[in-house]
Amino acid sequence: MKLEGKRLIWNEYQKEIADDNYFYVRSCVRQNFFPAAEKTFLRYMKEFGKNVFENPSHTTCSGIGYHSDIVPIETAMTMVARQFALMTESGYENFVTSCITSFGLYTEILDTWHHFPEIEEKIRVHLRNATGREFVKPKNLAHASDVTFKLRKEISKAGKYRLVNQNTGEPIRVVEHIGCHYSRMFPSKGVGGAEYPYVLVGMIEEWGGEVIDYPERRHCCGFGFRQYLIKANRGYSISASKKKFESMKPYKPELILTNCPGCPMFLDRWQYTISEMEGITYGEKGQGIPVLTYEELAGLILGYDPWDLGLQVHQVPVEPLLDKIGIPYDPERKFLDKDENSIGKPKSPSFLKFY
Amino acid sequence: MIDFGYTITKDRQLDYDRGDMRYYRLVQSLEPSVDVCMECGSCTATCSAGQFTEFNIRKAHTLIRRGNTESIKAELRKCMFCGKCQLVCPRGVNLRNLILAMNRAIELLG
Amino acid sequence: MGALFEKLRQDIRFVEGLKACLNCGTCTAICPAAEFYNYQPRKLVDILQTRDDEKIEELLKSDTIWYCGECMSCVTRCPRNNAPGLLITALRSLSQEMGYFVESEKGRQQLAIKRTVGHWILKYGYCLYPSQITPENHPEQGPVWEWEFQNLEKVMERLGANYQKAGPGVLRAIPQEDLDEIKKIFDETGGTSRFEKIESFSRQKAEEMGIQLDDSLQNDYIKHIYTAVNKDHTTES
Amino acid sequence: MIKFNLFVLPFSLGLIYVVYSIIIHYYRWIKSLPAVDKVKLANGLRTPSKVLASLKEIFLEGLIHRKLWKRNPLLGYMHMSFALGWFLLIVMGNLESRIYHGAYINAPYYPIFLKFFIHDRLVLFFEIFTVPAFFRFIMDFLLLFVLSGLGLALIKRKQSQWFGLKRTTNHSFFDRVALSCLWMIFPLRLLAESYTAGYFGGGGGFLTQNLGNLLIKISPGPAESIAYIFWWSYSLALGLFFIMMPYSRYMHIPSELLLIIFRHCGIQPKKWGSSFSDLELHSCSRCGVCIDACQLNFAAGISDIQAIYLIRGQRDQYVPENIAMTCMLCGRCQEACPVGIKVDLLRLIKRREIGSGQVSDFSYLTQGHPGFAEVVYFAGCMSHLTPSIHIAMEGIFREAGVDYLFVDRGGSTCCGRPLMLAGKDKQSNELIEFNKTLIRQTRARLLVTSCPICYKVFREEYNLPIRIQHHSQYILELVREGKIALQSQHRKVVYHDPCDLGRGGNVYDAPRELLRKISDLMPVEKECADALCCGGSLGLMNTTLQKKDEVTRNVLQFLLAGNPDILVTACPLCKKTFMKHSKTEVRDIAELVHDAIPGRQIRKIMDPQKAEAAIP
Amino acid sequence: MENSVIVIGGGISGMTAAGMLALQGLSVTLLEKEKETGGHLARWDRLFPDRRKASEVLDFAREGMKRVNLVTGVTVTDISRQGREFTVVINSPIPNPQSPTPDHETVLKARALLLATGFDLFEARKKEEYGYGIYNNVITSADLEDRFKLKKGILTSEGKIPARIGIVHCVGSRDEKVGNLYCSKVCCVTGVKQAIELKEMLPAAEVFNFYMDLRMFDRHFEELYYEAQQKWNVNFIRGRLSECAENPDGSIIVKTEDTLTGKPFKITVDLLVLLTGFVPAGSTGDIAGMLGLVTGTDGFINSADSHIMNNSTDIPGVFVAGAVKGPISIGEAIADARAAAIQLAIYLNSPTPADD
Repeated sequence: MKLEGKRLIWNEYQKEIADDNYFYVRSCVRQNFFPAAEKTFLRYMKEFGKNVFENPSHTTCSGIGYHSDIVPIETAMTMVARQFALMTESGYENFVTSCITSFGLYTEILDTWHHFPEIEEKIRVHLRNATGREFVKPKNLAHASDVTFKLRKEISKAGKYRLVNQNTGEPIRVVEHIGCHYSRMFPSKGVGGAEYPYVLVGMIEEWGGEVIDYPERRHCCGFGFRQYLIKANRGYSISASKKKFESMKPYKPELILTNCPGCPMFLDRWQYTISEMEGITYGEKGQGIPVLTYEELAGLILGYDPWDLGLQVHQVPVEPLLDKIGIPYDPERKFLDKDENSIGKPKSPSFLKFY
Repeated sequence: MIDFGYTITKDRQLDYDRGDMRYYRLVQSLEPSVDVCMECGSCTATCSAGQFTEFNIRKAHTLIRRGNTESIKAELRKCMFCGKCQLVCPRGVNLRNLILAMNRAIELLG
Repeated sequence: MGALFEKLRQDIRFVEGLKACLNCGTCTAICPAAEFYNYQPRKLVDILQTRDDEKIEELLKSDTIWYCGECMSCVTRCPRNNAPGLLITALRSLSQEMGYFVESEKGRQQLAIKRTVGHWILKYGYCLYPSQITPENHPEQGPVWEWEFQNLEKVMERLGANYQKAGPGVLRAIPQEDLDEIKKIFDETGGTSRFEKIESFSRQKAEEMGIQLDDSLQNDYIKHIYTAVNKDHTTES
Repeated sequence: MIKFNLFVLPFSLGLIYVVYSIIIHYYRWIKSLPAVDKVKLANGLRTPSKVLASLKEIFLEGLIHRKLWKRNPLLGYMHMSFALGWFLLIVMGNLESRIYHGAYINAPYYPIFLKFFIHDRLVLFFEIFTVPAFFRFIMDFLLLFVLSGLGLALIKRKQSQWFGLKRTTNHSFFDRVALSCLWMIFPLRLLAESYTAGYFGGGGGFLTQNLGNLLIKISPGPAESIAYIFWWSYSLALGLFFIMMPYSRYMHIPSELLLIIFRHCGIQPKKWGSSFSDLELHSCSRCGVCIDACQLNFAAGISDIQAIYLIRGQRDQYVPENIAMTCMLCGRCQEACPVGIKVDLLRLIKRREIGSGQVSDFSYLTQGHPGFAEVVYFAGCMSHLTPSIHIAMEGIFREAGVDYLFVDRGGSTCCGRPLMLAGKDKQSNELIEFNKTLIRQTRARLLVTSCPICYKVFREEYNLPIRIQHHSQYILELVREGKIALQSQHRKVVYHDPCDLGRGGNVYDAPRELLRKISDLMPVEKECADALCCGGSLGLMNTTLQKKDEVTRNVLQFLLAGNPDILVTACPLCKKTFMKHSKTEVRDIAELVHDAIPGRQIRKIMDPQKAEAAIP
Repeated sequence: MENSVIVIGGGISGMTAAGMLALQGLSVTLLEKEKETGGHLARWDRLFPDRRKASEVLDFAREGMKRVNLVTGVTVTDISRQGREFTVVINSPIPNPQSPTPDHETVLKARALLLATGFDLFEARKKEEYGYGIYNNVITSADLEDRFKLKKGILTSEGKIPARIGIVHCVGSRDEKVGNLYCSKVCCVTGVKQAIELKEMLPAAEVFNFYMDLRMFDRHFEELYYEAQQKWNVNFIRGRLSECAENPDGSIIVKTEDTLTGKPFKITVDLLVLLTGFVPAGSTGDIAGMLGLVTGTDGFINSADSHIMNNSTDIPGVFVAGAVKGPISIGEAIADARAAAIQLAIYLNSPTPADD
């Protein structure tokens, strides 16, 4: 593998990312499964003096509904238009999404409007009729990971920890999973393009980790919308994830870093499910491979408390990783509530090592 | 083991690295002309059995070439041996004997 | 070229998605669905290319169009700038408009999605809602989620969410007037009528199949479509 | 009193061995005959006429070698001199020995080595008409007769073409040993007898006595012991020959006798093989006639798969698959075989062994009712690749106003013969049954097919309750009945006999008669029973297209020698095969007939659909 | 300046045309940007379909150039036209007595121009998913020709003899994703030729051609394809490569569809050869700009008429030959160059050309 070859490609995909004053829209999946991740994002943005505004009236973009085909495209477009309208009304022009599905949908819709202005017009009418709102298209559209990527050096400077095994001094081996809708359809809209996206790689490199490329790196996590939403289809979803795990296993990854909100949930939960179905685990000594979102990883680097980052709601325990990097944590507090009271503990899985 | 209500399915991909090439090698030795097929499909188009059932002789021997004999073992039984395929083949592949060879290979290698 | 093909051409995604296919198969090569289902985007595009209504109707009534996971990997690869992934979305829309979706096992599942995700969008303003992701329906979410689910408020609070409360923040309660706007948007843009179509066609099918279906999530038909795998979707027919 | 000497042992032991092994073989062949055949044999042997007929044939074929005479006098004489000459030597020798030995039973070696034990005085010229002298003369004469054959055999090695043979057999080890012994026997006998006669100054005939005297003169030394050595060698050669016999081609001598008897008793070879076939295997004299008859040999240079090698392999319990599979099953060698062995059947038996291991599945065939008609027309798979044939046939049907049904218009379910040719008879039955029901359902009284391959199998395997005709026969009938009038185009045509129609179905005259009505039929070299195969045969399993092309080109040389305007055949497969290489127009007889229907062209134009097309 | 012609581009087309023109007694100057003439042909070891040595053809062309005034290592910076005379400015010394100081611009005059600026090879890096320049064992067909020429044998980057080699057709051709809709025409037969050569060198190796169509358009090409199958047992898989990945051992995982069986197809190869197609030469665009010549959307020069005036352009006195007009084989290029030479000579000999 020649890294300079990749660098050449990365240089060709320099994405423009706004500096400040972001209008932030949340992700359904992230809010459900990794609530603290978004909180963490806002926290470090604040610490770096960035202005991120959230309008309480914003809603889902209906992307999951759209991609499971119950929501017509006009409806999805108008939902998106409404989000833009909220941005316009709040006086912002830099749009930042927490969700990759949304990011993909926004990008796709803006592209369609660009090629078919009549459709944009039609949607403006729809929005007007339904809500009386008007919108200006965002000047800059970014995913929260783009913004974090932009701040990677600052985070590294301000950081307490590096992605290095404190015992061996070796860099932590990380595989990245980008999320299909980040740049598959529009390579130029993603940092580093579609084939060798740089957005996560940039963070990992900057924070001292070693990125490992593996054959099925580009493969979808298997969400496939309806393929997970319906129980009968989940065999497809888990099979796809398993293909990835099998492919990365020989490279002994110590961490999976993800971009899209859905992927970490699946890569995390499917490790558990596969272990329960087939007794297979992919990490060292019966552990799984910890799966983190970029916000959580940034938080760790910056020295935030793992339990404030919500790492306790990962099914694959992250403790082995924390120990390697040398991040202190209090096992006792892992499952306590806000006021440090016990609210019980999750059951221990049959195979995955549990802490 | 917990029942989740679904199972992990096997990959449909043709994985050449895991293919079983014994059949093809034997077939090749029994009927070397298999190699000059250019996959035009004339044989399948004219096939007598093909008018009654989905029997695709071109695909069948191609699958053997790809090391995936399992999927066509039953298929090959549909051939009537009429020999039309042989007459239309633009590359002179000896198709009747090829089918014979494939059946033979399956007979010998199981 | 027939009526169905014309309908498809009304869909912008179809126009964007189908130029001219040369059957190179690069889409199938990269397609995750092709690996686990008896499904080849190449074949699908080739059928559409025939513009043959008979074949298209067959397609709209088949399981074939429901295998795709809409990851759009095919879009990255196609040397002719076709987008099988987009074509699928157009086909699925039409299949639901025409009521063909109830003819296939996978298609029938749309009702279950409509009654969950569709319902949640309008009710909560979120595509997913934690109180609805029950461990029974989602065993793979594992013991941690089970624990989380049992102590939802507390855990959400611990993780800094603003669960079901006013103002900004994670899982905040979205103001009613905003939810009303969403409803209006659905009425205005055909979202609502799509929902109604899914409902009515499904009811007909349920009757035809003689399986009980009511407005709840807890009925035989929903259970059936949510879990049933009565045919082999993997090996070639 | 019986005389004895040690040297007779080799001969005697050999003789005992060969007689024993022949008895064993005969016993096995007869014992393992199917019950019905055993009965036939028993009855046959009780019927003098059959026995006589057998003996006659044994004499004509076994001793005179009539078939070989017909083929080539030199070849015939050569074989006759050996067979007949040796036979008479034995008979006469026995009679002669009686003169010197009273008893009726005497040791078998006694007549053979008579001259060793008996050497009386020189017979003087005036005693020439005495019995002994007669015998001495006759014995020497017969010996000379045989030796002349031997001489020819030696010449044949070098100049086989003089004997009408292009390629001679490539013999196995045992054959070579046996052959050399055979060749040694008579020269050694000559030398032994001559020396003896010369030494004792008497006892020889015109040949042995004179040669003996000469030898004594020119070769000094102990003549007695030299003679003795030759007697030993003579006995050894005989003994060794006898021992070799069961393992060599010469087993055909005793085998053929029984085979002839079997045949005359009406015993037939069986589809899956029987002791009859085994007997046939042993009856092959490996004369090599089949090699020359085979087109694969003389047209494509494949000379190691012919009947003789198949049979030899079968006899040695080992046949490489390719020998069984490489054959057009055209039946030419069968026609030529002097022993009349059913070679193609032997080959099919082997193919069936190979083919029966494999299964077929035709469950996809579904019966729909074809409808009713007087005549059911089955074009056959191949005809669908030469549509001009069935189009012409339909034209003829319409012209003749026949109530017909084109039963495989949509495409055929194969007749089953191609599967049989591949040795998959079991599998073919399913197809046969399917087509039988189909044909029966039509309630037709007559089945017409355009494909000789189908024609053969319809007749031999279908046992349908209705008449079966190839279209050439059928059309001729229509003409005779005046259902269609024909007008000769007077084009020069040659006719090619399709294997399965000619040798396979014995239909030679119908097409020719038909052709004479509509054209000027020219004769060709090699026709009818001797006709060549087009090279497209479905019997040929594993030969490259290039080789097949060589066969086809070669056939065309014969057929087109007289520059005909049209090459006519009566088989879609032949047509398709020829069209690839023929510069001359190739047509099926049906097409030619169709064209010969007067005014057809005009009516065509009257036909509204076709009217347009006709307008220039 | 009478009857002087300037040929731009010293590839096989330029050389052939220049030679032909000189033979007709014209004073011909050939301008080549590289130090050596020969262009892409110089990189070839053996040519399809008969695998004769490329050097023979090259020598023949060089032979023919004896009377041509050859100027190498120069680039054209400006061209202008006054009536029937062209002024060409080049930016590097001409090796002749009255040569000014180096790097001084030189002005040449001519009555006719022949453009033979040819083509560039598609930049394989652009096909990112194939990993050229990233995966060590992914090379281009041109790289492979270099290795054939060196006669040092074929090894993987790990120095082992490849047991399995893949050859990928249509890299940079027939691909809107890289903006090239056209077919590069000669890659198919090149792939088959190289497959055979690889089998000659490594009989034990398995060779796979991944193709969309096999366009064996010229004489003896189909026969070469036949030979590859029949004699060399080269495998042909109909499916466009989707993506490659690298194994820890440096071997390459190839993903495609075997469209002939309708299944996703995965195979590991030790060496992957990309058949890179034609793109218009960089200089073609510049010169077309200077002259105001029309190029197609594909960037190749449009001749005055694709059938009957395929060597002329809309500008009187400006002629075109060879790959400057699009993908073309060596043999065709030579024929085309000769045709162009004749057209040009006729133009010069006509006292008052219709187009003046």
